[in-house]
Amino acid sequence: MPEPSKAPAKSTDVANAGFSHLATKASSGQASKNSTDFLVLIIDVNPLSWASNFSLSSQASIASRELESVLDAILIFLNAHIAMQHENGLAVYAASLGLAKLLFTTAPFASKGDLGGSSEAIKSKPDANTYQHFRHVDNAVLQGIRKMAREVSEKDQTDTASNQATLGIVSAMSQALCQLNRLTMTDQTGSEQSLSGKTPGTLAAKSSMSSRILILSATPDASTQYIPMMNCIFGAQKKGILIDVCKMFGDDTVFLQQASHLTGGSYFRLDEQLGLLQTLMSAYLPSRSIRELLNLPNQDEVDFRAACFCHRKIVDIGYVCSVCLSLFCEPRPQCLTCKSKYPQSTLERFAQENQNRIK
Amino acid sequence: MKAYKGVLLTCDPAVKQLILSIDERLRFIIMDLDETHLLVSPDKVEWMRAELETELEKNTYTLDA
Amino acid sequence: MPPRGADDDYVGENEAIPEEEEDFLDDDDSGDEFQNLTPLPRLGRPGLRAKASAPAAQAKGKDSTKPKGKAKDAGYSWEATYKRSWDNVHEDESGSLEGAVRQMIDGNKRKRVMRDVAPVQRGIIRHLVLLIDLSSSMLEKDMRPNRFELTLQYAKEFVNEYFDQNPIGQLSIVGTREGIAERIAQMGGNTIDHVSALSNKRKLEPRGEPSLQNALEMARSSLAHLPASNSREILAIFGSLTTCDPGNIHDTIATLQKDQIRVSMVSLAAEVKILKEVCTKTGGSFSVALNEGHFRDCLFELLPPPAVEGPKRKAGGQADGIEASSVVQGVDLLQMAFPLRLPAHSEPTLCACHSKLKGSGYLCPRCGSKVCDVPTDCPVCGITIVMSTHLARSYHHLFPVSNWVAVGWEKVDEKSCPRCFSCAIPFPEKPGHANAAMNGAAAGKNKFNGTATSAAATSAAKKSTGAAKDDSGLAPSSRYACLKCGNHFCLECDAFVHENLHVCPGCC
Amino acid sequence: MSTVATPSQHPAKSIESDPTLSFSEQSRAAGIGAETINDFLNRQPRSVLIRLYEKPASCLAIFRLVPMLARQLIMQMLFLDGPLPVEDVLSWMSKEGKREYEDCVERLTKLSILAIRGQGIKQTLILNGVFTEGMRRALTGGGDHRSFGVPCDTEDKNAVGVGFLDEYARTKWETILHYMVGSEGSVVPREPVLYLLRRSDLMKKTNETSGGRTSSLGITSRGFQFLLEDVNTQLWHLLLQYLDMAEERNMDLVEVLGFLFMLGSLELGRDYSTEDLPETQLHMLEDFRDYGLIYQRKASSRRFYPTRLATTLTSNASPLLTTTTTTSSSGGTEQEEERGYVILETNYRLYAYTSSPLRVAVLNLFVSLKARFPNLVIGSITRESVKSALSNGISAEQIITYLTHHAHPQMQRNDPLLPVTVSDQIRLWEREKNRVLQESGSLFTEFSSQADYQQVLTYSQQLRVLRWNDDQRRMIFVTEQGNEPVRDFIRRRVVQS
Repeated sequence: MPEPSKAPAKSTDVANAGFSHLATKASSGQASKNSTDFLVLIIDVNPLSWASNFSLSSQASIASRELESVLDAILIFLNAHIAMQHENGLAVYAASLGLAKLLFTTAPFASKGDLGGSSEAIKSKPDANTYQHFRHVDNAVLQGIRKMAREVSEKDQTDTASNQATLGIVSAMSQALCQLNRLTMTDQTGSEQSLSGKTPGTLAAKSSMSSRILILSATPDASTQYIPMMNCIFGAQKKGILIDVCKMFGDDTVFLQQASHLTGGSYFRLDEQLGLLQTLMSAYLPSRSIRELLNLPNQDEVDFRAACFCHRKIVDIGYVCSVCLSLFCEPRPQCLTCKSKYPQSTLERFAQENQNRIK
Repeated sequence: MKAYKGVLLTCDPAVKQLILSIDERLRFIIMDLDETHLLVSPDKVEWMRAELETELEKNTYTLDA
Repeated sequence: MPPRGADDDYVGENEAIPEEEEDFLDDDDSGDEFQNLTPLPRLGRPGLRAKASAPAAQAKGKDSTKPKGKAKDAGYSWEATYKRSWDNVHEDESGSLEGAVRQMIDGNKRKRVMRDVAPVQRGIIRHLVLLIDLSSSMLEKDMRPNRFELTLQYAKEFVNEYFDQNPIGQLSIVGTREGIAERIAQMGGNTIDHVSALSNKRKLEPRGEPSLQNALEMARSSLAHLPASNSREILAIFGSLTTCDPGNIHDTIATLQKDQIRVSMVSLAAEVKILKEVCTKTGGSFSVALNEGHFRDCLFELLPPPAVEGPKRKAGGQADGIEASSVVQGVDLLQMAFPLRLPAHSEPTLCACHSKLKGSGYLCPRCGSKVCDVPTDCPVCGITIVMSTHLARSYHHLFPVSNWVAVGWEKVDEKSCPRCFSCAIPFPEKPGHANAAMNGAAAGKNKFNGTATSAAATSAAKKSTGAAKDDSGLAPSSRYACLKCGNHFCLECDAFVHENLHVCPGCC
Repeated sequence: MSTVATPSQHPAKSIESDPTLSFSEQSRAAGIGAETINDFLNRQPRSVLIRLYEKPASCLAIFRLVPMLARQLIMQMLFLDGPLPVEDVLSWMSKEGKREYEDCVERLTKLSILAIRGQGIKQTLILNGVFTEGMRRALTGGGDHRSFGVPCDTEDKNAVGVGFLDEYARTKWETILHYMVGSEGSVVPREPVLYLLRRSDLMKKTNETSGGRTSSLGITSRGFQFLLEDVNTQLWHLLLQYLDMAEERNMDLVEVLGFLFMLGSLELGRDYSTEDLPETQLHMLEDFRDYGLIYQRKASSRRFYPTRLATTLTSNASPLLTTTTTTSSSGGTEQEEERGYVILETNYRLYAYTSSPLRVAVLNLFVSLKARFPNLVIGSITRESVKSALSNGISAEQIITYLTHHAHPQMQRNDPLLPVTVSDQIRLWEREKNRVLQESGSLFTEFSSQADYQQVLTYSQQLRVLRWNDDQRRMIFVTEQGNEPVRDFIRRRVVQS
């Protein structure tokens, strides 16, 4: 028999007896609060923009020292992310000119074989003064980035064409999304869902994994990447993945601003290099579970006006090709993207309207 | 002004009726307080519980039995 | 039509599998032809264009007759011979069914992926009238719970998906009962309005006879004035076998044809001559729903924006007064406005669309009037107001990711990457090397990769039985390669990239 | 939800474990996890804590024990050089955040990690210097604190793999559990383990000697509850007892805790050297071998391997042994089982896909088993079986939690997970058992006036000893503790008047 002192506590318990669905809901809410957080970090290591940013210092050694100090901050941030929760997952990509590479991932399925030299790191003796998880990450990221820098510089010498290559940031994003997709699939209980056809939606809602992508950006937008970038953003939006953006230097990128806005992430532009670590720690460390408790830096105004494809001008009223939806700032006889020719009559009408307005 | 030492039983009205019927066999109730409360003598509580248990058991039916 | 039993759809679904497989192979063939072409058809060269659109039209035509053909092959589901569905499942050497089941699942996945990626021009700016039969025949219970309830449910899902896939499209809903047509929802781009209109069951109570002609006329009236660059469609869900028309329906068909309105229909009862004729003459598709699942499929097939048939369409006599020219019809330059978004905490003002006092909203850049929601046409100056993201959302229809090809073992060598390019999952070892690797560490890490290992097992089994070519489109090596960038991907990523992401991670 | 009050043998602690702070990521609905490592740390004196923070590994482990928001707060301040104005922090919190913030600050101050300086608006937060240093070290690496375990420099001739360690940890741990349920042929653990079991009131001496068994320990009702917990909670329960005992044995608490936290930071499958360990920790090493936390080939061996039980100690992963086996690549069936093995149907029938005798024994506590197959046990939940469980001191909530935790993946698709009929019925059965509540005390009647009655009533209400009263008949029932004071009160009043 229970001792009498229990009586008051008991009463709610008894009252709940008939409402177990309520009880389970409450407990599941509790569980989701402690859900694991998977962070994908995409570092922009485009040598051109790094070099140009530090061109004032004019010496290559200073630029590379800057890069090292930024890397130090990033590594501390990564360690802090792992420290936050034992179960936190992490993947790091580096995006350089024309390519993007996975440097490190904790995803259980991924083959660690040839990831940025981490295999050597694992073999090496651990050191009693460092937490092993941290060491693995740090080694993999550092070596990966060095290796990549070497490759890029070698390639630079062999062919100058690579200078025209665009940044592999979209490639990194799409790879990251693929990996997150795979991760949420293995998270759920396997294959039944595809048999029954319509369950994936409900299952996805239940999955306790919350994932986000953090982009450390240094390079301005490349207009050719607009469409793939937007597709990535919508893919992330559909999967409920946040995209955080930290602009380390350079001008604001409209695409990434839209990315963070549309996925509910935060966009922040760093004013001075020294603040990087503190910014990362305060704005980008909080996992999604505690973000609702915080006021994170937010953009008041996101520019949703589109930039035209012909002059990259921001337009209020634009002209859109009905075939490929390319946007132009002025009427033109032929589409730049799909080469469709437009009816003369339309062009005349627009010309007339413009004249009227000028009058 | 009077004070009684005893055990306060809190139960539902149905069980109270059962307890009252047990009481008829062997007095242990000091005072009938209200619909859901009884004051009983402390030394008989365990015995009463056992009796009540058998009484309740008579009214339960299980498939496996 | 007698009510169908629960086991019917069981048979029906199994029925569908081989049929569709055949179909996608066809699609695949036509896709091959396209691969020689530039990603987008060059409209300036009519010859090429015609060649390109012809197979597309053919494929389309096949599509439209497919359900009918299917119905003929299978007869009615109660006439079909009992399918021994378990015959398809074979045990592997160890007596486990896992491999066989896994392959069926993967096969389905792959099939979903292998959509038509032929880069055809699509009418992105869609205007569609959803026409719902509200006659008493909709109360039949041959579909559970009854035709009416099911239709409303699917229609709601359809509306949601429609706006998701066609963010700058517009939709209106028309119903027909007691010999007249009534408008259920105005032409507009707001999902909530449409769904709430469809949720009001009491107002939609089915009764009396339908009138096809009245309904089509009403639908036509809301489409006819639209500019030529917009695609105009009617999608009808028809349950009745009869129609009660005031005039000659063939006249209506002729006007529909003239206005280039495409009519598609899903019949819930049977194939009716006149219904089919409306569809074929206007270039739409006609299908008869076999069961609940098939009904949904028929409906949802019409979600992606339709291909525009270039040469057939001729401009002229349009409401806009655009003169005919040598340019291919449907191609046009449109003026669009990108509004300024007002944050929720700004000063409340009256909106132009509902005259309500509200803080948030969008300002038309041309006339400065305020509207509640975009995309819409400005109520004051008539310009189309969209967000740049609305346009961007449609881009994947226009620039689809090309299908990836299954990679056979013979193409795998030391140089090919041992893991999936995008998700880094290791691929199974080449059978020759497998034995050596099994003893090593690889055995452990392959455990995580259930898909790949079992797929490898089944493919190995297949090899031993001598089936050289895998007809399901599955790669024996579990690798799928993008022809453009040459990277190898796994099946999961294949499905994800083509269904959700629409970006090849290797190509960008 | 908790049905069992804080363990009565620790009156001092029960005061400490303020419900708002009990922040129990590990403690389940049931009462076993009532005291967590957090509560234990909370009541440590500042000097102990500060010494603990000298080791980065301890900093990291304790960091992971505080609430998420507190962790964020620490991280935010870690690399700031000056104090942080409270105002700034508050402006950065949302409305809900502010409420949690109070709790976090309170907890952090209790742990001496954070201090509040100043008054009013000018309040600032400042991190403890030792902790800051330790935490920064942990994140940046380097130094020579050697708190993350000293690896062996020499190759181990008898090196063991992860699979072996998992297996070893499991058998060791299950031996203890088997012994508790009294399975046939279970091995008796070593005396220190038995002592701990006795001390923690999980087992107690029984007078009758059962069968031919030498031991005379019997499981208690707390022991039954213990069995239903997941491994992580069980482990911590015993370790906390161990910590308590360490105080008595005059072991240095800082070294004991430090060692525990170090274990949590080690890498699985690697050998570490015992050479630099102080006396206390060597002693612990020996004790921990018995629980399967650590593997040593020989007692005299100069190296040790932490098992997964040890390396996941400081993680909050809810089902610990789950991680033990899912991420390992050994034994496919085991893996499957770990994801849940119980299927419960609405007709109260239960299918358990398990071959582990321990699991069967645990299920047997509240299920009447009908049939056993090599990998399957069939039984049903009956009134009788639940009643016997209840009389063993297991609560309905514990049964339901256990079933939820171990539900087969096939069940995951159900919402709610367990059939409502069954879970409600189990609760109803428990309720049935508690149809009569009793409380001894005294009944006061026949008050001379309404004013007298009213005063006594208010007085007893203030003392919170009132259990029942009747205004009409002027009767008051107070609890046993309330008896004396109320009696005195009445007497004083009589004297006064």
